[in-house]
Amino acid sequence: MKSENSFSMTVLSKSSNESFVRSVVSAFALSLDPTVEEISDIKTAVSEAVTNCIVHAYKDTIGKIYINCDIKDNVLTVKIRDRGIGIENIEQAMEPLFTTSDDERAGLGFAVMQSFMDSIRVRSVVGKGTTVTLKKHISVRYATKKQ
Amino acid sequence: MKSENSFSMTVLSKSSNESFVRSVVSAFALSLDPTVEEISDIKTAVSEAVTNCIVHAYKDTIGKIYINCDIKDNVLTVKIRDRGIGIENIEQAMEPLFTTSDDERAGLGFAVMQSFMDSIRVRSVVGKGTTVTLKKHISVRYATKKQ
Amino acid sequence: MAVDIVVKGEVLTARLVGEIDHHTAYYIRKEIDAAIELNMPSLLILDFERVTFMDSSGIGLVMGRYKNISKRCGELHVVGAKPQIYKVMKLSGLERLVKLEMCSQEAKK
Amino acid sequence: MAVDIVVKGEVLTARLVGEIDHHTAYYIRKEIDAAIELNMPSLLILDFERVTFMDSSGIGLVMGRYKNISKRCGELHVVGAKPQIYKVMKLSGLERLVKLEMCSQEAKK
Ligand SMILES: Nc1ncnc2c1ncn2[C@@H]1O[C@H](COP(=O)(O)OP(=O)(O)O)[C@@H](O)[C@H]1O
Ligand SMILES: Nc1ncnc2c1ncn2[C@@H]1O[C@H](COP(=O)(O)OP(=O)(O)O)[C@@H](O)[C@H]1O
Repeated sequence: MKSENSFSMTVLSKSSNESFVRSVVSAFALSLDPTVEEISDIKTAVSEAVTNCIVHAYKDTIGKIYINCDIKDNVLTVKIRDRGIGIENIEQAMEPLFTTSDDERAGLGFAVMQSFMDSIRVRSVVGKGTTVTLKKHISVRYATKKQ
Repeated sequence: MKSENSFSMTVLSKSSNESFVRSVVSAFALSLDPTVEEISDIKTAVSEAVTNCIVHAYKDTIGKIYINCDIKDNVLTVKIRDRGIGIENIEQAMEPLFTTSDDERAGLGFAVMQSFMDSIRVRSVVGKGTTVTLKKHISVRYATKKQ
Repeated sequence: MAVDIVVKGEVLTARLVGEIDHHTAYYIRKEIDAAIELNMPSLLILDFERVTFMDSSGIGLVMGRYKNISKRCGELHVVGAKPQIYKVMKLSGLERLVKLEMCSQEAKK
Repeated sequence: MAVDIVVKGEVLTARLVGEIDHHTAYYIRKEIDAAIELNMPSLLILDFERVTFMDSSGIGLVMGRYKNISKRCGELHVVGAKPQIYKVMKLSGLERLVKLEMCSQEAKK
């Protein structure tokens, strides 16, 4: 397939990189010719996952966030990985409104990822880190041939 | 320093990634609050280096391009590396108008990098690959505090 | 990111401009809370018309301001949210606590 | 990237829109060369007014069209280049071969 592509990147867990990473992933996803709503869903979900690495995984420290992204058969896959504190109880963590933070977090990060993407998979080992894998199918639209 | 930051990324040598990489580097450089001209210089130089990996290093094949980028003391450093065919004679390659390609290349890629950035360093081993390191100092401007 | 604060009588309007995420929410929160402290409004209006992006940090921001203004017996309205912003807000069930109005164009749909 | 072609008598104007790099230059080149083949103009005008980015691939593009039109005894003008585009063109010494005009606003500076 012509549009198969992938990239990987590593950024520091600085809060200014939240906007950087979501704009990189959305620039990458543009080759799938997504709708405005699809792009905005992707940006929002990626922003949640990256923010979690910064706020939870590497709380009070600076660590590395690893992003892997690929496009295949019109599906965008984004994998966001940290080597931070990990999650003890993933099921509980994914419940809407659950948060371990007192810093005005709404506890809705996972809920946003779940509802804005087609699928989410979370793997985590306490003390080792967490990997969140997000997938979204981008609908093929008629004419618009990209140059 | 507050604005110290870095990222690294790996992309495939597909020509559609020329615009992707230059927009990623320019999004990253935005935290230095560059002028329109500075951003455009950076985009142009990065575009040249990435295009060279695609057109020359991995001619007729698809390989990986490695980008390392950091910001320190208001200097942006961009390192672009390939594991392609390498350059036999770097001095000759850097001469304006020199090109080994017949495909309407102007032979001005290195000339653009040289004149649009503050410094360029090229290291290459034939059969192993090439690393181009570009640096540009971004002038500090008055008020504009970034959020 | 920027916040424009306008006070008219008992009404404090905070117009948010740009992208709201965890990084920018901190600054917005400080600005608005300082203005509440100073003006003691009975109604706080958060205007999202010029917000171009928001993730769940924005929900935390709205909830936090709701708590702040409620404890002073004031009310909170959210206006001007574009579709992407509204989508995030709806997910949170915010509308059960706060008066939500989408931006005028969108509301007609 | 897009190319709008306008033909008026002996003059063929190609308006380039978007970003010119190695990836997009291939398509632009094909479009323009096909139009030259068809219309046999004595003057080719490349209008860069709506070009938002260009690297040295754009120089290759201009030089290639210069060769093509020259061998048919035609002339080439480049108009509307914004500062960033003009900067790349100047580096190439293109102005010794081709009539270069910056976009009107910039020319006044
Ligand atoms: N990458 C991560 N590393 C460690 N803990 C995490 C990570 N992501 C999420 N969590 C845990 O899951 C909880 C719920 O996350 P989320 O739904 O995004 O809400 P919020 O970020 O608002 O707390 C967090 O409060 C935190 O305890
Ligand atoms: N990454 C690279 N790998 C191998 N050869 C390269 C690379 N970059 C440049 N070169 C060589 O240097 C020459 C000059 O490069 P440049 O000045 O960018 O002009 P152009 O790309 O138009 O040929 C190229 O034609 C090629 O032979």
